Amino acid sequence: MFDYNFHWRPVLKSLPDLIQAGFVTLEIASLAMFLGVVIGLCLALMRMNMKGPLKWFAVTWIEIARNTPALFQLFFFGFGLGAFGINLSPFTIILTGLSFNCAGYLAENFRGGFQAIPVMQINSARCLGMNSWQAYTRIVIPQVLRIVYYPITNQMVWAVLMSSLGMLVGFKELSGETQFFASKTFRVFEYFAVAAVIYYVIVKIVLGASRLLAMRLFRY
Amino acid sequence: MQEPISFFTGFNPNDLWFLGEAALKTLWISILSITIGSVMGCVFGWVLHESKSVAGIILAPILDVFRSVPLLIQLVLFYNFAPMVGLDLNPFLSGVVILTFYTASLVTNVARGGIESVETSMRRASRSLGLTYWQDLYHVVLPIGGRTVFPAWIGVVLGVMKDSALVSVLGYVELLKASQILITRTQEPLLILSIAGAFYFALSYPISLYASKFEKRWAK
Amino acid sequence: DTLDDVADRGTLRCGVVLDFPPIGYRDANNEPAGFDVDYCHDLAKSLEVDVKIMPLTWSERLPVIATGRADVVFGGTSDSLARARTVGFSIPYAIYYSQGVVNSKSNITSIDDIRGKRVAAALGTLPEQEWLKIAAKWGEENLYQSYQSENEVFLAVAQGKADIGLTTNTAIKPITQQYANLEAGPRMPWVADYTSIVGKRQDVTWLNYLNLFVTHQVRSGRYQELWGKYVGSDAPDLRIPGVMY
Amino acid sequence: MIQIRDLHKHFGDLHVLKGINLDVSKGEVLSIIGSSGSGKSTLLYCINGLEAIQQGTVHINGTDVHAKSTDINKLRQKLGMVFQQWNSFPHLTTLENVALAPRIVKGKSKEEALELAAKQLKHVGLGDKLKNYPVSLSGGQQQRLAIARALAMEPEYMLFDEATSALDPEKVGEVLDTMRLLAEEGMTMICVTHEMGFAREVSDRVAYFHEGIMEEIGPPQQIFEDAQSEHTRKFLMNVR
Amino acid sequence: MIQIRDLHKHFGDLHVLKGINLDVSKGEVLSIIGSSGSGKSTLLYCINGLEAIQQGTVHINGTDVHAKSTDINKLRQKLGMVFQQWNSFPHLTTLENVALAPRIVKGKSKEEALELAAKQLKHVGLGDKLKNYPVSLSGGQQQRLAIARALAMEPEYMLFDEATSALDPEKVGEVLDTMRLLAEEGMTMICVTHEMGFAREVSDRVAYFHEGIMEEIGPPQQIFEDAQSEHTRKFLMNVR
Ligand SMILES: Nc1ncnc2c1ncn2[C@@H]1O[C@H](COP(=O)(O)OP(=O)(O)OP(=O)(O)O)[C@@H](O)[C@H]1O
Ligand SMILES: Nc1ncnc2c1ncn2[C@@H]1O[C@H](COP(=O)(O)OP(=O)(O)OP(=O)(O)O)[C@@H](O)[C@H]1O
Ligand SMILES: [Mg+2]
Ligand SMILES: [Mg+2]
Repeated sequence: MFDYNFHWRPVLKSLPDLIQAGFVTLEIASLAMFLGVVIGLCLALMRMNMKGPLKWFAVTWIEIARNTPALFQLFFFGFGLGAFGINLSPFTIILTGLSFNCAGYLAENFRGGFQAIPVMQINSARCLGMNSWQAYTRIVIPQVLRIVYYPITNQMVWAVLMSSLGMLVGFKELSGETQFFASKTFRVFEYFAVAAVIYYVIVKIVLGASRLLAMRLFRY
Repeated sequence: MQEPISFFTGFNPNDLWFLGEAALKTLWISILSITIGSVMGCVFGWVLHESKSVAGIILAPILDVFRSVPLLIQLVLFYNFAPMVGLDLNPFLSGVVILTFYTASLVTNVARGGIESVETSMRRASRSLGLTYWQDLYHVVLPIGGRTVFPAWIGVVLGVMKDSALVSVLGYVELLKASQILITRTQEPLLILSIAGAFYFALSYPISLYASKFEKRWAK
Repeated sequence: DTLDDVADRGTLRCGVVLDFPPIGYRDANNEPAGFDVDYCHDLAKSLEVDVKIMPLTWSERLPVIATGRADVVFGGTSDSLARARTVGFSIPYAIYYSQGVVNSKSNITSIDDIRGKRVAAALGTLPEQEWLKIAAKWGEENLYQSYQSENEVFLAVAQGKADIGLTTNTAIKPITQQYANLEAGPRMPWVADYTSIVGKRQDVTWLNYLNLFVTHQVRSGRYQELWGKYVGSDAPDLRIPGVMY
Repeated sequence: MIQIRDLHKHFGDLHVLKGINLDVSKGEVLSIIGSSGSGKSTLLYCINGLEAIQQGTVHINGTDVHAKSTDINKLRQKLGMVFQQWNSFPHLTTLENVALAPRIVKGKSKEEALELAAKQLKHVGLGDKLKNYPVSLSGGQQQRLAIARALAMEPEYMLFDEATSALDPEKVGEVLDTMRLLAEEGMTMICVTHEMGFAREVSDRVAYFHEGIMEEIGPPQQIFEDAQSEHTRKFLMNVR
Repeated sequence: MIQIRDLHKHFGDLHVLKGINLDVSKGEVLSIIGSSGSGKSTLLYCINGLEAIQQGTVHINGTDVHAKSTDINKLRQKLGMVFQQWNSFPHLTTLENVALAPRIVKGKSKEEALELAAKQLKHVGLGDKLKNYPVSLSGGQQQRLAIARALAMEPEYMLFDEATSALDPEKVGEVLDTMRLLAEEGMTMICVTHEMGFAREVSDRVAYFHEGIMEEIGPPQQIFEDAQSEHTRKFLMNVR
């Protein structure tokens, strides 16, 4: 049955490099998430409160991000934009692609969060004499963040997993690095198995950290 | 000595047919893995709900791995692993196997959520009418819980359909791979990516629209 | 062994790389075509079996043999000793030189002009490995980009993502015809690329058969015929003077 | 006849029922009152086997509810139950809601079941809502639907677990009226309730539960005007 | 003093308030009763400017609430309001709930605001819950928290919109007691309520609303024992 000899030695030798690449993965995912949260919040507010072109801009962004494959979006930012003479480095391609995608998904989460806050909460705040800015920043947004916290965590996990597409646009995060080593030594299975373990660990760390953070942030 | 033949030819209507065929392949691989995966996921979800201790200890972590390792890595790993144990799987079958398990791992959570969304008092009510356990599950839990999590399930379906684009790394000529091939040959990235994107959008958007309508209708 | 397996199965599973015009590419009907593809057909004909063409990426060529998914791979595979630890090679069946294809704006005419420029190659190819040695010497590894396929390399150079793409002399002509802004660049300083047919390492009888096949292709004039058809000049001599292979 | 002997129920460490002895005879209407958490609902669940018990026995017409050999699904057909939360099946019309169990549990034909269902719905005053889905019913109507659904199994006993306490004050009356109707028709009923008026007027006996013990049981006027236990008097004072 | 003159309110085609005239003087307790949908809540929203009006005027201490030039946020500080539900801010402790508005609206220092908040919480009987989050409070406690929060702005008027109707029957009493306390302390109050006992005992006047019209207003005994309007009598009969 096992007509295949495993060679683990080269993999172990390049383990430090792979772990290093794991940090690159974490870094790109965090960066994309940060941009995604900021843009997603704006898109959600635009979709809910604006009319005309701004609203349609937000709707278009959100729907394209949610209804086409992430890999497609990456290709678009890679070779698609290249046709316009806009050339992004692999790092920028993966960052814009991931942020674009995350922003679309997060925008919908935010929208759901805003809609889940009873109108009475705003009314209560207004009745105390707060103006609408105060009511939004002090009462609504903190509660929305609480509601979307777990969706954001999930999205962060997604961002980590999706960053593996970097390998297909020539960016050397964990998958790209793994593929590079694998192509040198042809030990594809061994290398990708180790990469899988590292991804698993990263995901668990992300989830653990978010749980710890939640415990500090939300005491209610 | 002959003239070298021309290797690059422009976009022709034939290529639309080529893309269309590839879109059908995307659809086919998605339908196959979503169907099998959903059935498996429902069974797993039920197992996890019913026996929180025994099966959960084995099943839950295994399913968790499918959710914590990038699909891309899973595909490459499995594609390279299968022949080692004597399975001669082509890219299509490898893709189906991994996408199926991936779907199942996602649907498991959905299904468990569905079962748990049916309040105990509802289940007690049906049992108190004399319905057996299985009658209760089939006539009460399935329709009521199923409806609650239907939008979540649609989310999984759309996700898997989009993620099926990753099977292209195994060389399966689905929609995205086909467009890559055409880009290579015709050097018209923008046109071809737009067509592929439109295909995906046309597949995904109406379904997601329907799901959110459905959700609104039952939100009452 | 593989020879019996293939005869038994009645199909030859033949891996080729289709990102490598004119050696392997897709024609206007999006069907596989090229020098390597014809070689697959020839090999199958010699075995009197059907052929199944398996399109591969550069980096898949060896795993596909190591894990037994394909019987044989044509695909411009250089017979490096490192690779020979994983898979088996026949005698060389074609010889290529590495050459750059440059963006006309990049002003690269010699190897030294490449300093400080962005270099692209396909992942897992010989040019990539050789270039990375030079880049390491120059301390310019960060300027190197790797792509999933040669075609993406050309596209990248044409779109200006990279200044020079490393490829094979055979590809230069069709590429420069296709892209107005691409030109032939300098020859790469490493030795010629002797490419062999890849088979399972342990399977000596199969490798013997492949050696015989290569010899017969040359003897019958088929080698020259196909080379002339796809590349368009005299086929290079496969023998290295003074060495018995 | 329902016979409960020395019934004990634990939830983990929590001792919820501490030795209940109670007989309910045919045709009797028993109301159970007591403050929240005193174990009233749990008692009902133990009677129809929705909760397992740790000690004691419950017999219905001589059959031991908690015996292994008992076909509990069959036994439950004798016991209709209505809960506090409205549990109408939202995916079925009122008619289908009521017809479901007769069809799949009792194996009646579709026509028979629908006819029976229509009859029971008319009985509880929902004759004009046969095709409605539960969402379009008010809370009171949903509870009456739940009663009709239970009645369609032709039970010998009806158990009510605070059937009116999740309703708007305006809707309580219609449900109590339906329960009153059943009582007048001679149905044997155990009603856990917070409606003291109902308990007083309709019941044959009233039982007061306190922390898992049945502290007092007797005819309404005895409980309401001449309660023996300190707890009962205090409880009744607070309620009204 | 609150003066309402010929107030009309439309929601699209729906004419919800049809010419209300009402004066509430300092120290008065006014209860508003009436069936669901009669416009009681809407009136309160029009009084503190949460809803725009289509015709008429509302003056608070002589200031026109709906005039463009009015600083509504400032005016609202005079008007405390307690809703039926969703009053407490779940992400803040009770203390922070109460201290927030004095700090950011009135610009008090943190210490001052916290001190004031603690005082008001003690006032409503939540002195021992200062560090709790609202989830851990019962419904009744949450409503008292809402009252304390409104009081911390030192309002001249308090508006209650069915402050007890989402509560368990057992919890209603504690909130009504707090409202009673306020009334005794001389707070001017407008209470939309379904609690007839409260309306009767505590109010100086009771107003009955019917389909957007204030059909009757007068001292409690007049409304409850000698109502002029047919609607009022019918309504009171149904409620109890
Ligand atoms: N499934 C359960 N697991 C653990 N504890 C439970 C469970 N069901 C009920 N309890 C506990 O058992 C005790 C009695 O509950 P029960 O529901 O019988 O009270 P009750 O008298 O019906 O109260 P209420 O009037 O609030 O309905 C309570 O302390 C409750 O917390
Ligand atoms: N924001 C709104 N948009 C449209 N219609 C509204 C809105 N708010 C209230 N209404 C309508 O105005 C009418 C009066 O509503 P209001 O809430 O004032 O009644 P209410 O007397 O307070 O009733 P309840 O006792 O149920 O609270 C109702 O018919 C209601 O449907
Ligand atoms: Mg109960
Ligand atoms: Mg109201």
